[in-house]
Amino acid sequence: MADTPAVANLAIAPPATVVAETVGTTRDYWRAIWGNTGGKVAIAFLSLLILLALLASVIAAHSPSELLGPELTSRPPSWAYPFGTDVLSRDVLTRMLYGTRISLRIALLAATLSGVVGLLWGATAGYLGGAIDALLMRSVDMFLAIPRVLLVLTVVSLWPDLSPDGLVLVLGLTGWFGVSRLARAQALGIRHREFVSAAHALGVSRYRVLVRHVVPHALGPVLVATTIGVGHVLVLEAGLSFLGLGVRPPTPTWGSIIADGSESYQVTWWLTVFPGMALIGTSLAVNAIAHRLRVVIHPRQLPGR
Amino acid sequence: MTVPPSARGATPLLSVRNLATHFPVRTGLFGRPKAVVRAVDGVSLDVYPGETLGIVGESGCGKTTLGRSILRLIEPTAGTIEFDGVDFRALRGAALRGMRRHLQIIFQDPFSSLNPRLTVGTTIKEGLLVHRIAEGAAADARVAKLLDEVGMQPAYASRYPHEFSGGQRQRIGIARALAVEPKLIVCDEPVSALDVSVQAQVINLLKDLQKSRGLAYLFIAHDLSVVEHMADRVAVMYLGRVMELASAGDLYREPLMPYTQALPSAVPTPDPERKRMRIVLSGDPPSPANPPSGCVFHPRCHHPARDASCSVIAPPLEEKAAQHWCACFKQPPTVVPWDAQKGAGGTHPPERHLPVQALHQRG
Amino acid sequence: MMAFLLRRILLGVATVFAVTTVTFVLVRAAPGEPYAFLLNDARLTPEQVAAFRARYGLDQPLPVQYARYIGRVMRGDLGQSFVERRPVVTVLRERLPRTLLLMGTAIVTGFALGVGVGAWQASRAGSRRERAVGSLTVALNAIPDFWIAIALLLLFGLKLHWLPITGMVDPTMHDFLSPAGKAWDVLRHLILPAASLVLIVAAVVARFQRNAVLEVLPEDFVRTARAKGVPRQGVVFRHALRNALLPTITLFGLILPALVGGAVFVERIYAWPGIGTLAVSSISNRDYEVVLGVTLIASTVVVIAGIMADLAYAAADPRTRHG
Amino acid sequence: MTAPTAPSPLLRVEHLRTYFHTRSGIARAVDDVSFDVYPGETIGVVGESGSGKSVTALSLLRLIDPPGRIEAGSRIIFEGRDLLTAPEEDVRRIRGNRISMVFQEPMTALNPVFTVGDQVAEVARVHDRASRKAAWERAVEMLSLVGIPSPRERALQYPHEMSGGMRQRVLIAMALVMRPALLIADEPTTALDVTIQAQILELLADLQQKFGTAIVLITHDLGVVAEVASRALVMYGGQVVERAPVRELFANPKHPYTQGLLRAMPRVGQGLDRLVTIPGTVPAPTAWPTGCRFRDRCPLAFDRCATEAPMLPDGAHGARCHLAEAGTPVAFADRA
Repeated sequence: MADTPAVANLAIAPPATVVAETVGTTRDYWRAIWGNTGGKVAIAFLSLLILLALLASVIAAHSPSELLGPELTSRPPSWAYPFGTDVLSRDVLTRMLYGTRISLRIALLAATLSGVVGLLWGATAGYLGGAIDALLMRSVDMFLAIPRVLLVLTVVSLWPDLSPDGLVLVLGLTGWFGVSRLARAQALGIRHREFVSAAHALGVSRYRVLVRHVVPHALGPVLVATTIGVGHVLVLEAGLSFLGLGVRPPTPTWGSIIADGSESYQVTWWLTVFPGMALIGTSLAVNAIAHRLRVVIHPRQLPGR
Repeated sequence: MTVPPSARGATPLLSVRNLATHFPVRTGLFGRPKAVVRAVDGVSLDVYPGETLGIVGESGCGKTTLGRSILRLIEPTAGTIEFDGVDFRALRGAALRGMRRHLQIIFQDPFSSLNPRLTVGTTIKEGLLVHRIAEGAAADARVAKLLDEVGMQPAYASRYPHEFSGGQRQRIGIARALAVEPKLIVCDEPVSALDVSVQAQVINLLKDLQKSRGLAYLFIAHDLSVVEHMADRVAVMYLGRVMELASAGDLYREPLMPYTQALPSAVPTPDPERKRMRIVLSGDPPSPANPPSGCVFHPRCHHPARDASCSVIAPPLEEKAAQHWCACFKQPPTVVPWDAQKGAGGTHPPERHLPVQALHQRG
Repeated sequence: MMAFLLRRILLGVATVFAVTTVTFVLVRAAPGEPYAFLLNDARLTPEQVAAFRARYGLDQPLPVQYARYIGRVMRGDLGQSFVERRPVVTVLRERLPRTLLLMGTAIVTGFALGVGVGAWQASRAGSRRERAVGSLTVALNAIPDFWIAIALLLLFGLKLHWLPITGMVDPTMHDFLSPAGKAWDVLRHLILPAASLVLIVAAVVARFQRNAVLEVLPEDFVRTARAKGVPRQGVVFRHALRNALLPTITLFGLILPALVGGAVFVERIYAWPGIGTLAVSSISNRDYEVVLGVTLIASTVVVIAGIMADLAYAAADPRTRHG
Repeated sequence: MTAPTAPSPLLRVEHLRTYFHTRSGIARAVDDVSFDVYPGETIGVVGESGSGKSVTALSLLRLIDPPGRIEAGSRIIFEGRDLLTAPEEDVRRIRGNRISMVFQEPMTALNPVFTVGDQVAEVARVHDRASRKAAWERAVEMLSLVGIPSPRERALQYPHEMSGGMRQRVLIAMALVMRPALLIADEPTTALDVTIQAQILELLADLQQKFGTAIVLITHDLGVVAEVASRALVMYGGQVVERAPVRELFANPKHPYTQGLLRAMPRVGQGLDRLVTIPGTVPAPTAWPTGCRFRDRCPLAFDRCATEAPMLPDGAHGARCHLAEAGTPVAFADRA
């Protein structure tokens, strides 16, 4: 939110040679994440999650919609059913494994879609300026005024039979407004930097300046915003499913498993706790990575961390 | 220093006439401009091939805007720019981009003038590729040669800007400008961000390159001693206007404009023995959004003949001596008749005022 | 200042107008005819269907429908709720104050708490306790809003029985209480849903405020304050925080849309009879007029809050105050 | 400007070392700096960026933030007590009171959200526990003293409503509220235009006459030192490389670096075609050369310079150079 690029203040700090200035190459980002315990844990957690999701059909003992029988309804966690069973006697661990697949897929694809659309929209607006900028950004202002949850709810209610890919489209196309503002701010910030003037003075075309100088500069902050966006979509999709408006049952997602237990929180606590933990853990891991990525962009903001 | 013969009678490389660049200050309803900042307000000057025209002035005088307006990095509001016989302001699109290789620019800030994400080699090569001067291995060879020419190791081409000091970055910026083989380079305060010892290196480099390549410079700076050292002729700017224009020698020996007279006297010199007679100008330069009427310098002026007419009549830039132009009708000779001055409330007739002769005497 | 305000209000009106258009387009772009589920009722005669379509103008060409729709909205007519069989405006008027009570409480408490915690964190940056609080705010940011609400409900409602967990008032006792008793009753019902939102707001604000203050601390004017002998508390809480509060004002405008989303879940979980519950139930019931009305009213609230934030910023920053 | 006649110095700095402990190594920004300041004198500290002059200034008031640290063994004795061993609270009472500072950037050194009167008055409120009204009156008085026209109205303005020169006057007013014994001015005119710089330098000299304040003037501009200081320290690589009375320094520079600096400056009326340059750049403070820190750039360097670090001798005029005792030959010849 409101990420104003910080200018490194070296007034009291030792000369510039000591404060390492990062270029923002892929290697810098990777080093920022991997060179830190929190980052390593986050990467490991997400890798494990993705692996489990990919291998869901191999690992899982049951099928996600298999009913185990009336005597196995709402069973608390046990050795046979480590995460318990739900009110319809389905194995929660199995459903969670399959749910991971769908939840992560939606989150990653939708956030990427938002990132790309937002980057192009904002960088174009900021670099071209003038009437085009005004037009593009006023429309963003308008969309930002509609609370995203309501916008998504409205769309989902109007298209009741939305496939998971349709959901990706809805979530992705309602998530780029903030990203575009960020990209525009970046583009505006470098539009008057002297190396851009130098490129113009050399006779480089506007399109080439946009592609070679402006977009790469907006890429870092957009990458961070997109990473944070993964967490947002994950939680939003879970929320939709929790309200029964996301992915159609019986396809499991983390949110729909929580929803399955929403009539009896007190009794079937495992239906709330395990998917909740998965959500929180993933969200934390994604945020931790975003946080590490930010260090590359604003090296100064995090003293001693 | 004398004016090079080429500057007299020869055809100018760059000819700027009545150039104005105004910026709207948007505050009104619907973003309509309420006020206008007259950053550059009617500037005319010539730059001859191979010479250095210095532009001096304090911050806010419009010297940087002037440089960028001439290159059309900022689009001027009015006036003409003729470069090498071509009406530069009329060019559009590909024709404009093609012409740009002949006019280059070097910036003040060695940190913001290089894209931190591109290697030194890529930065220098950009112009070569755009203008199809060289490609592939030939381009790399050109980059190596350019780096060598500005006093850096060719191997530095694969490094990033942050690995270099301010002075080295400035050299890289110079190499980028040289790559497209320009005829004129606008040097926008190229040494003011550098330390004294490094500043001298860059000044010498610029002088060497001028000699070896026959470059013309428009050299913008606030530091009088640097400009005097670099320039053949100097234009003094105040509030978007040229107040005085003369050869560097004439200007420092016999400054006519009261503002120009005060400038060198304000510069501290590393000579504790020198007896100083200092003209301390009172007050701040006014805002270019709201310039004083008549002569824009009149509120701070110390000329003994300053009177009410100075706030009414805008002084024309007139030739007071051979090749010495000055905008002050209290400094004779003048084309503004005394009657006209009296009509505008004038009480003191023009008189020659040269207080600075005393300044240059050693005690 | 006046020009700025006027421009901002015009922009706000344009935004609300545009939102109205978007909702119209969404409804028409949706598969099938609007209200198809109503009209497909086998018991209806073709005449009845035609009458219905004529009544709602569905037989008119789209531009006419659009013009009528806009005209209707501008007159303050948001249509009828099929479920409640009342004008949508009446329903919204009844529910909006309840949601505003919930969100208002959450915003005021959340910002106060967040600013305080964030400033404290900045003044103690790097200490063990500060890092613990920092981890807490990070964790809170990662927890889905509906999950926080469920967790509080489980803990303080179902486990400890400290507070009521459904509705806004006690359904049996409320009418017999004294005015003070009534207020207390509402307050007791307000605590848990509001607290769920407060935690979310406070965590976001605290993280933001901490970084904002830390960003100001290396500024030259902070060094000036130290050099003139201002005590440390004065440096952080007077010089740095006063500056770092400015970006927090803009956060107010930014956080509101997210908070509306949070309110939808929280109201639903605690059965708080506000706009959020209405949104969810009308979506399930396909009560489109209500859905559109909710979107419109929520956007209007967001727009108004944005204007207020901008005004507050302009008033708080001396650099924008004159001009 | 008075010569250092008083027998006991106001400020005595001994073996000051300020290091920055960074990930890429220890940056020895200030490394064994010693000097005295006598009451009422103006001492100029000259150096280029990276010489350690600004870090020295901040160290004097203990305004160094981590990862910077003033190392053990350093002593800063002011009016008889060591500021480095005094409790933080005592040092705070000295800041802005007995010793005050003026910074380089008048644009950013004032808090944008408080009026200038408020910020000047704060000094009196902090150190004298003056009432709001009394502090305000003193602020107005100070603003008038530093030559701000119609100070009562100007006191109600915010920094952004003032020009750079006016803001620098406000900072000076703020520094002088308590009539300090010592004023540290860190590049007070660098960000200003020459005509405004002349006004500010004149103002500082006037106020010094009036209050008898000693001034440590930090600058990169040898010209400024020549005009206002009576003694000068030249810094390079975190060390004082030359100390001399100003006339001596310019007439007879002993250190090759000082000689180079003086010749590298273009001067009006000099008429040289090429400037004399000092080759190379300042090395990183994490990696000073062994021995003499200037030796890589010094045309006179010989074997001993690499192995043995030269010392700064006592006395009025001395240079940290092996050749200095015998009188350094001219290191950088004019190539006109």
